[in-house]
Amino acid sequence: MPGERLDEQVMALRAAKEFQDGMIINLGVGIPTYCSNFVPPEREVLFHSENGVIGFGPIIDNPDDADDTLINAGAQPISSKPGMAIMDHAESLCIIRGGHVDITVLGAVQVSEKGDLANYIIPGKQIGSLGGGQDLAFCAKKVIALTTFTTKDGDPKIVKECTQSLTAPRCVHRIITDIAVLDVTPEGLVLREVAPGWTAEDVQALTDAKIIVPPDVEEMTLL
Amino acid sequence: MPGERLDEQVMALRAAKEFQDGMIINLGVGIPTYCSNFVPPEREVLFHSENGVIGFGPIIDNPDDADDTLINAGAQPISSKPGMAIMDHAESLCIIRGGHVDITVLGAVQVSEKGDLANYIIPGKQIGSLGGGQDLAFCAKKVIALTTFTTKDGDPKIVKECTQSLTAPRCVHRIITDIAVLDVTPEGLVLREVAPGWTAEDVQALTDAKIIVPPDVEEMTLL
Amino acid sequence: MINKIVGSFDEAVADMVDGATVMIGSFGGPAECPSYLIAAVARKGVKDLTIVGNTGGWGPDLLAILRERMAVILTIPEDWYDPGLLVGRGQVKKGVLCFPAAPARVLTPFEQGVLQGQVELELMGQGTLCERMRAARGGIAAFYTPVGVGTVVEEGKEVREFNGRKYLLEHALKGDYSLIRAHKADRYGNLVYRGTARTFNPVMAGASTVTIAEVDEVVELGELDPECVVTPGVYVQRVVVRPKELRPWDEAM
Amino acid sequence: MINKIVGSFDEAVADMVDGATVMIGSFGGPAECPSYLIAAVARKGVKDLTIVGNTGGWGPDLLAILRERMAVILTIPEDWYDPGLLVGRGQVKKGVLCFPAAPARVLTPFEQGVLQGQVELELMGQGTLCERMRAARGGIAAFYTPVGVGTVVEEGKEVREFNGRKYLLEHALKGDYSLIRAHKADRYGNLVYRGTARTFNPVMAGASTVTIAEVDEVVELGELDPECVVTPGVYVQRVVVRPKELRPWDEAM
Repeated sequence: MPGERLDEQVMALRAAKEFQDGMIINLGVGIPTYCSNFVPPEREVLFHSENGVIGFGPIIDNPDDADDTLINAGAQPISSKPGMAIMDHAESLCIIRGGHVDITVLGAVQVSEKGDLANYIIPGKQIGSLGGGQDLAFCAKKVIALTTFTTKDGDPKIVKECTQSLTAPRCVHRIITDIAVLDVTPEGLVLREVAPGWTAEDVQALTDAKIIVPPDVEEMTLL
Repeated sequence: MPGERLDEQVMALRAAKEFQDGMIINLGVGIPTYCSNFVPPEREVLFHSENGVIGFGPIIDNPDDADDTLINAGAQPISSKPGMAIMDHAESLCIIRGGHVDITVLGAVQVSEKGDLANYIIPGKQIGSLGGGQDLAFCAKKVIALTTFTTKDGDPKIVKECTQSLTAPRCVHRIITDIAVLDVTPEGLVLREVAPGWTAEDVQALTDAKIIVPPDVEEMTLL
Repeated sequence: MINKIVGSFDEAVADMVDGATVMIGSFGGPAECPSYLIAAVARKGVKDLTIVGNTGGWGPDLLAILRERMAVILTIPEDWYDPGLLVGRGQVKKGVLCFPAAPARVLTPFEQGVLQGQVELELMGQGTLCERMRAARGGIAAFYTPVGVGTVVEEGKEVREFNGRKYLLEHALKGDYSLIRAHKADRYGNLVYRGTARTFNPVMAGASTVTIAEVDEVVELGELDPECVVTPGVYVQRVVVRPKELRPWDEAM
Repeated sequence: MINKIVGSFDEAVADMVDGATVMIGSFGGPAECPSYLIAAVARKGVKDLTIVGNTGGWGPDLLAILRERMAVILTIPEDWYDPGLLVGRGQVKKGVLCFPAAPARVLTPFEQGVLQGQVELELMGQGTLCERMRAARGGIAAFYTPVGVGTVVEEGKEVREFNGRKYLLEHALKGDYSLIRAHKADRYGNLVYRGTARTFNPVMAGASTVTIAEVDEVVELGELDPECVVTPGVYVQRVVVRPKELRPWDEAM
């Protein structure tokens, strides 16, 4: 039997290890939001939010400290930070579309082995919301999908072909999940890391996508 | 024998009478620059300069009062004024290209009876400078060509067809000169005003362009 | 004399007619939303509007629920009237939006309208929407963006390759009215915003025939730092000051 | 830690190679011109440059004359080194410019270069140049502008009609380096400008692979008002501070 699945906070912690010093990072709503709590202390990264702010501080969770004129793209109140800059939405999207965002971490409904991403329609709904996520998926230098490997019902989210409407085709570079880290490569989906107690076979058993297993698969290190 | 030709200051004064309360005005280099000195006192207009300033005050002619961080598109030092706003060059040109400039007053090398404007190459030169003038000629709501009717050598500047390379075809709405005011209409060049002492025949004699003379031609009023 | 200050919200939208295209500068929170202008449009009762903006709004009922649920992390003011007010009252026939669907299983008035076949949706991402509005402000007819190729957004659009990458042709989007929210204005219509309440508001300014700004305060000419003016007054036709005290949406004002 | 401050002008341009496309944020006066960066490029001696900007510059000889003639209306500083310095030294093979010709019968170094067949000119208006650079910064491949149809600017370009008006297709213009001038910077590369010295400078920021800002002053993080930052640091790779005392262009620094 495989090991436990990582919880959302630990998944975010693993994703945050991708952030290198000086990078511009944009976090999607949901689990990706937590990544901002886990930036390695020796690294200085700038968070960008598509509603027009870059270099802001932590999310504020006490309504008495919140100011509704400083929110992130998920409409959560955020704090000011030295070096922060405000801009209008068009300029903010130039930062995204122009390829100036180093990493975006996005949630996913499905990711295909080709790197197709479906995440703009909530399953069961008929109408979706693209927001700024489509621009990020198409144009960030590196797109990380951060998602559980399967749905709560056990259906695979990492799939051979997406059945849901696409946010962007062939855009995902790396998939970080609660059981494994995989890269989308020209050869296909390559397993890079497994969660403690998980094997490549355990991971493959949960998806119809073909997973390439190189000899150097590592155990996910979380500290 | 016709009357005297108006001098440059009086030409500018006549052009400035076009400015209505609340208008956004952009003045080209040369004679048009003088228009800012003759805005009717009961009217409030905002001058725009393509290098990125709107609502500035008079040109400064004492170098001790000048600040090289506040200049107009002709690189002349200008003064600050309450309500002034600074912007970058791209936004400044959005104001022009987007049709937000009510009147531009431009100098001319030649204007044809169709309203073609040639003014970006100095006669005798082989290379011209478009600057922001081409955007203005194409996109201002009203383009006024402000020019002497003939060159110093007596050659017509208001012509049937431009022989010089065009800044913009069919862009000029009104031509204000040292002897007459003319409108470019779908029917052709219509005489509106003549300088004191000048007749329609005197004006027609100085150009090969066909001038339509309606019954209500007025004498230019300058006060 | 130039004076763009208008005495009331009702006066500011008095010339709006049925079928108008109305850009609404709300992103997703109350601070950036032109609530009192939206309320005035609701009172005026114009119909068949096309609304343009990030969201189709929550509407009063969902906002009431949200206000209660979010109280532990965010205080939502009582006078937040969002585009959902107009949608819920049947004034909207179409939305050009980025975020029409609630990020939860609840249905917004706009989603309900689409599902019932009463409202049409034109969906696009924020980058494309912003750029289409800026194009209208800046006299650009159309542009090629890489975003949306191979997705639902591509439908009916020209695809063209530049330097080996595919792009979609997107057209300028001009409105009849832009209803925007700003912090301070002067009588020329120069505007400054506060923090992320800037968002879509300056992008919509100048993208419509008439831009109306709902502001916290009007200041004397010269009080706004010329270096820090975000929207030059040339893009703004009317300015209305928000009431100091909270006012219900259906009260004339 | 993010720190974009570079110790010298020579270091800032040390990786520039022959054939580079260099955007230069000068408009026509000294205050908006990245004089010491231009001087450093002159010292480095790289050749076959394509320069992009408003003017091709006056060059030292004409500037000396201009300084004398203009003295009654404007004081021109001794350390104004403009793109003409590079053109005059034979470092430039092409200019993408709006104002290559002097507004008088005198010939600039750039005009001389063109007439002698040594320098190529791509002429366009300021709106098109700005928009092409902004397109590069913002990931737009190309756009349709009404400006230039039926003129010399149209040559070789696609003409297309939208709503009964003709437009030209213009492409994004990306540089290898943007040399810009700003007033203050912090270590993130956030920039503010002064007055009309803003002009082309923020338009070029982010439009090249490497943007280098020549600034009057570096301030501590947090000293720049976030509402008034014009260029966010994301668009800036290097920042160099201008010397307090005037320095000749050919002195290493």
